[in-house]
Amino acid sequence: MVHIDTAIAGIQLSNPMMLASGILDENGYTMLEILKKGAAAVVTKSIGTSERTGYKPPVVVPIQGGLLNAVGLANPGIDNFRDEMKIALSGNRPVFGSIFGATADEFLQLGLKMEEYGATAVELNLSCPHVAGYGTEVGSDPVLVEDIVNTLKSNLKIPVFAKLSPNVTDIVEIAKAAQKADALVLINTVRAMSIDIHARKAVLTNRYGGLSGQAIKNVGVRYVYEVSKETGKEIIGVGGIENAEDLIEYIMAGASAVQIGTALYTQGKDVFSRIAAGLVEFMESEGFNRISEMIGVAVE
Amino acid sequence: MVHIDTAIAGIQLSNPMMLASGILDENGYTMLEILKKGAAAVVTKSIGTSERTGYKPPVVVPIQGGLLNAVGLANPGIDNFRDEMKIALSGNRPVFGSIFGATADEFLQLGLKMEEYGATAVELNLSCPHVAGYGTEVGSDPVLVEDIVNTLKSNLKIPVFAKLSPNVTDIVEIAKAAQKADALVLINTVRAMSIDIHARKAVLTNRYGGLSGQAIKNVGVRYVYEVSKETGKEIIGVGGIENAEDLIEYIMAGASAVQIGTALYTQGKDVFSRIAAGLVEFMESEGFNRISEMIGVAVE
Amino acid sequence: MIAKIISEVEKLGRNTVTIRFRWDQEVQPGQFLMVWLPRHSEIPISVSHTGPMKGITIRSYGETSAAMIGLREGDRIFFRGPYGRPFDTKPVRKLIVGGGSGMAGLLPLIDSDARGVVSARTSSDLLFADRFAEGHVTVVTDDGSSGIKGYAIDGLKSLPLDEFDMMYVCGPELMLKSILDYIVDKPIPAQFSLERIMKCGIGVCDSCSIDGKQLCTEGPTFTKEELLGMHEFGTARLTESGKRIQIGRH
Amino acid sequence: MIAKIISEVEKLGRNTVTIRFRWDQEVQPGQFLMVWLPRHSEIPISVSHTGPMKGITIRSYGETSAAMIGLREGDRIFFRGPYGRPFDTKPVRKLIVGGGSGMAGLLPLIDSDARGVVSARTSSDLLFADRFAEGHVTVVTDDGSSGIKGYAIDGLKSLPLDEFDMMYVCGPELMLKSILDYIVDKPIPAQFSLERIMKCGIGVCDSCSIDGKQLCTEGPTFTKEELLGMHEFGTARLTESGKRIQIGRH
Ligand SMILES: Cc1cc2nc3c(=O)[nH]c(=O)nc-3n(C[C@H](O)[C@H](O)[C@H](O)COP(=O)(O)OP(=O)(O)OC[C@H]3O[C@@H](n4cnc5c(N)ncnc54)[C@H](O)[C@@H]3O)c2cc1C
Ligand SMILES: Cc1cc2nc3c(=O)[nH]c(=O)nc-3n(C[C@H](O)[C@H](O)[C@H](O)COP(=O)(O)OP(=O)(O)OC[C@H]3O[C@@H](n4cnc5c(N)ncnc54)[C@H](O)[C@@H]3O)c2cc1C
Ligand SMILES: Cc1cc2nc3c(=O)[nH]c(=O)nc-3n(C[C@H](O)[C@H](O)[C@H](O)COP(=O)(O)O)c2cc1C
Ligand SMILES: Cc1cc2nc3c(=O)[nH]c(=O)nc-3n(C[C@H](O)[C@H](O)[C@H](O)COP(=O)(O)O)c2cc1C
Ligand code: FES
Ligand code: FES
Repeated sequence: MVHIDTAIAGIQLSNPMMLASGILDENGYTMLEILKKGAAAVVTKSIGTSERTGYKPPVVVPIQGGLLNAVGLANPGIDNFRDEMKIALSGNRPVFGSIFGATADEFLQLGLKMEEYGATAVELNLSCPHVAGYGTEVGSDPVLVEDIVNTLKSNLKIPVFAKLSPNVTDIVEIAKAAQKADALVLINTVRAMSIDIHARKAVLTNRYGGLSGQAIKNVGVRYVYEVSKETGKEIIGVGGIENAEDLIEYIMAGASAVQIGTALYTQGKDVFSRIAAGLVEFMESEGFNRISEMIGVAVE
Repeated sequence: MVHIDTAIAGIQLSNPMMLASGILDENGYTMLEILKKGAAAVVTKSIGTSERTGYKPPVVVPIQGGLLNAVGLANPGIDNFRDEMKIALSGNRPVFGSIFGATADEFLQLGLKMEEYGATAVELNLSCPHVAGYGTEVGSDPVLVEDIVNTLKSNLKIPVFAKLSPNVTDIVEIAKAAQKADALVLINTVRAMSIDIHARKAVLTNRYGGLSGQAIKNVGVRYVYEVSKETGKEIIGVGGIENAEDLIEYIMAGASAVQIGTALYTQGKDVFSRIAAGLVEFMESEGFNRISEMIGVAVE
Repeated sequence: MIAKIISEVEKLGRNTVTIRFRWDQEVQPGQFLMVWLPRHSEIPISVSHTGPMKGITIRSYGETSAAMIGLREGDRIFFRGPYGRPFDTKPVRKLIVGGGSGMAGLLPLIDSDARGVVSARTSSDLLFADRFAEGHVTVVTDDGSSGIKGYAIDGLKSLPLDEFDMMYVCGPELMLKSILDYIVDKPIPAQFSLERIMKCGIGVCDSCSIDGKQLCTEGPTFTKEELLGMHEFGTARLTESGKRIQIGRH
Repeated sequence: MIAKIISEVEKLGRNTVTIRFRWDQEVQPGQFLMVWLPRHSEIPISVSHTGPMKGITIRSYGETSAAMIGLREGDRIFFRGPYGRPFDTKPVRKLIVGGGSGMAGLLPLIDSDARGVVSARTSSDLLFADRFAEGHVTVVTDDGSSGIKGYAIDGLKSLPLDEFDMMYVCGPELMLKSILDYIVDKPIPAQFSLERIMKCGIGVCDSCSIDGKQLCTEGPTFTKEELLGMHEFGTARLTESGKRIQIGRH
């Protein structure tokens, strides 16, 4: 008998799939719907301390092999997010509150609110622009990452996930800086851009954006593998998962669970149930009984 | 009347396309064939100081949206490469000698040989593993990059191109370190990996590899745009170019010429003539007369 | 993005234009495009002309739509799509109810038999009332400057609803709500086309959602039955930042 | 990678096996697979059985092929492909000339009318000579342990070449070269299947190239006319590192 439930940071998940942050998770009712469609958990859109409308559209551009986005951290502000959390939590499944900020203090303020709202865990989005460094992200500064993670770990009761950016020279260094986190989430989007050759202009209003979807799957698998091998930490894999094979690749690279974003666009909302069916079929034919037997088997 | 010739570092090119390093450029006769098929120039495979057989196959894996490779710097050694250069140069078109090393001194030795063999320019492959730093590349250390580029520039008469890696936190910093180079080549492959879920094992013998092809096109465009905007340097764009639209996107992002690699696999050798035809058609319908009118028009 | 040369711009009153361009793509009534005006923004606009010579009808509301109505013949129009679930157009005897610019998306449904109720705030905002066969349209304005003084619903009340196979409705959400309330216990089937903030058009950003459904992919058309089960219909929506607000009269 | 369960392993002499597996993919005679043995390497192997129950015939030469011949029924085989330009199989009266393991790729061409010349270093290395109809095969060995003592070309000399529509040749490059030289001014058309180092199998690594053509994509089969124009045929090739060397007798 095949069991596809798994656990991350001690949190039980009925299957290894959760909704990735930023996709269909701004409205509480949408998160509820995604849970009904078979996600074991949802991660909210990244929420900051104050309300932001974000960039003007185009903020999302479909391209070959995925999506480019630069939403500009649009969010209602943490104070306005209480209702959405309440609605999402009525689904009686884990809801992870994603938060972003520029300092450890901002992250702490947000984390405490998420805890108060009932979030099952917080996920730290370390990919917002780093005020100090030009063109880089909070998540590329190991000292800042360590400060943020440690501050949250010493002040929150709920688990803390650190979501790392792939846009760094050495991800292992950053992963080690985040070692107190209960789990690492790998990866956020890859820096990219699209130019419209007829308009002779970048399509995204912000010009630069983040690449997600199939195009980054093998990049994500690589980071999960490397970080798993070098740190042994619990990992949530994310990036370009569209089918059961992709999910299994992440699990075998060392992920205990995964997140799914862009596939909601390419595959529709049934992606969760379709992947679950494919996963069961694979495990049956390959003789795996539990997800835990597959985690990291390819790592050597 | 539309003209598709262009120039890079003062070298005239009959069209903006050259063959990228590492694809069909180990045997002089193959380089000749690629020139016949319409490439304006070829870049050789990266050559080091001594003969290396590289990793055992699998060294190349076809994946969705491109290729993964970890050839392991297989090369005959610079001394055995003289014949291939001679054969390639008999095509009477520019041949750029790509070289790799771990120190400025190794690069210099190789650059001098390439100059002696008649290379039109040398291209510095800065993506080989960095002995000092774990998991990083020569090209992620700005001090080393500056040393290598400056050493070659002061000792060679032929132009020097620096090919940068996208696997860094801040490419502008590296581009500035390479500012004495006559042109920058952007980008090399993106770190990635593929796991075979039935074999439960990484497919590449080296496990980690470099992602090329369509999947990285928008990543390459982004780096070309950013580096062009921030440094104003001459740039050769490379990464995922498969059709005229892709090429134009790179040109509008600031590239003066481009390289094509993986498209030889996805599109075949006629890719050069097909892109040239598409380029002419686009320029005619959009009212561009010369490539120079398109370079960087999207940068703002 | 798809880029097309504008072949014609037709002015329809003070602040509304129809932009025509050749595009050989099948588009169904009810579908929309994400239209990009470089240096401004990208906004959802219904396809008002679905033949090979496509058309979109834009009313100036704010920054981007105002700039768009300034486009001229020979300019380029950039867009992606078509997106969205189209209307079911099989029903034969159609009753078409449009408020304000909502008529743009209903235009392709008008045939010689169709009966219409066209409403707007004021006479000069009325759209496409002239496209119905003579005597087939009821005009309603908030200020009474043309036709009946009142809301769309007031135009509807005098009509024999059981003579139609389908009612198609598009306009401000509160108008849709009042009509849904009115027909809830009447036998007439109905399809409603909704409008909410749309940032992506492809079902990822969640800005257009209603009760977990995305207007851009699962709508913007919904049947009477689908809307009846929705808590957020006519009551709440998210702003551009994602803040939950009550829906007020537009 | 494609993964299939091995349904049968047939031993063919001391150091050669045929591995059978079910694979519902059309494969043409002359095409090959890149066969991966995890923890060893990936090597090109011709498809020797092209029906739904596919087969590959492997002779142990070195590290990887030696390990592969140890595979057992129920084990998995990993590969990608099929790759390469197949033989043109339309010609009716076939003359098939194979040296050593080169016979593996020629096996699918053998029909009841086919005439064959099968050569090998020694008797125990002869492959598939028994698959021709009785009296249709000429056997040649370097050491004379079976059939004619000599090289493939010696088996050919006694045959009436003008009675065949096509000659198909596979074996060491110097054997191919000697046959090409022999038939250059004879009217018989011929197709040759070549072997060189192959690292990628898909036309990117340049390790298999001959005169600018890639064996893996534009070959491995070439016609007599194509080979006649090639400088590197029978004279030079690149090693695994890319170093140019002269071709010696295998
Ligand atoms: C599926 C769909 C089809 C549409 N079809 C048409 C059409 O055919 N013709 C047409 O003229 N308009 C149409 N619209 C409405 C059009 O998209 C908006 O008028 C436009 O986005 C306003 O942008 P702006 O920059 O001009 O105004 P802004 O300056 O952005 O806004 C002006 C005012 O309108 C509000 N607003 C903006 N967008 C929306 C929205 N989507 N829903 C509700 N309120 C909004 C703003 O909050 C503000 O109060 C459609 C909308 C949708 C969702
Ligand atoms: C298109 C093609 C089809 C083939 N089909 C078959 C087949 O059906 N059955 C079969 O048994 N073999 C076939 N071969 C040959 C087979 O690929 C090699 O024997 C194998 O790669 C040797 O690998 P290894 O690790 O066992 O030996 P290694 O230890 O790598 O090498 C053993 C010796 O063979 C040489 N060698 C290795 N590969 C090649 C090569 N491709 N060409 C020339 N010399 C080489 C080495 O330099 C060394 O001297 C084919 C080769 C090609 C190119
Ligand atoms: C439209 C969009 C918005 C996103 N917003 C966020 C966000 O707010 N916070 C965050 O941590 N990641 C965000 N991401 C990144 C995703 O959570 C995920 O890391 C990435 O998309 C890779 O996964 P995928 O390929 O399955 O989409 C966003 C991605 C997309 C496509
Ligand atoms: C099989 C393979 C081998 C490569 N070898 C080299 C190399 O030796 N030196 C180098 O600078 N780049 C090498 N590259 C990178 C390419 O030159 C190029 O930067 C990259 O593939 C992106 O371009 P593409 O998408 O057009 O292939 C190699 C790429 C491939 C696919
Ligand atoms: S507009 Fe983004 S989900 Fe509908
Ligand atoms: S094997 Fe790589 S090009 Fe043929």
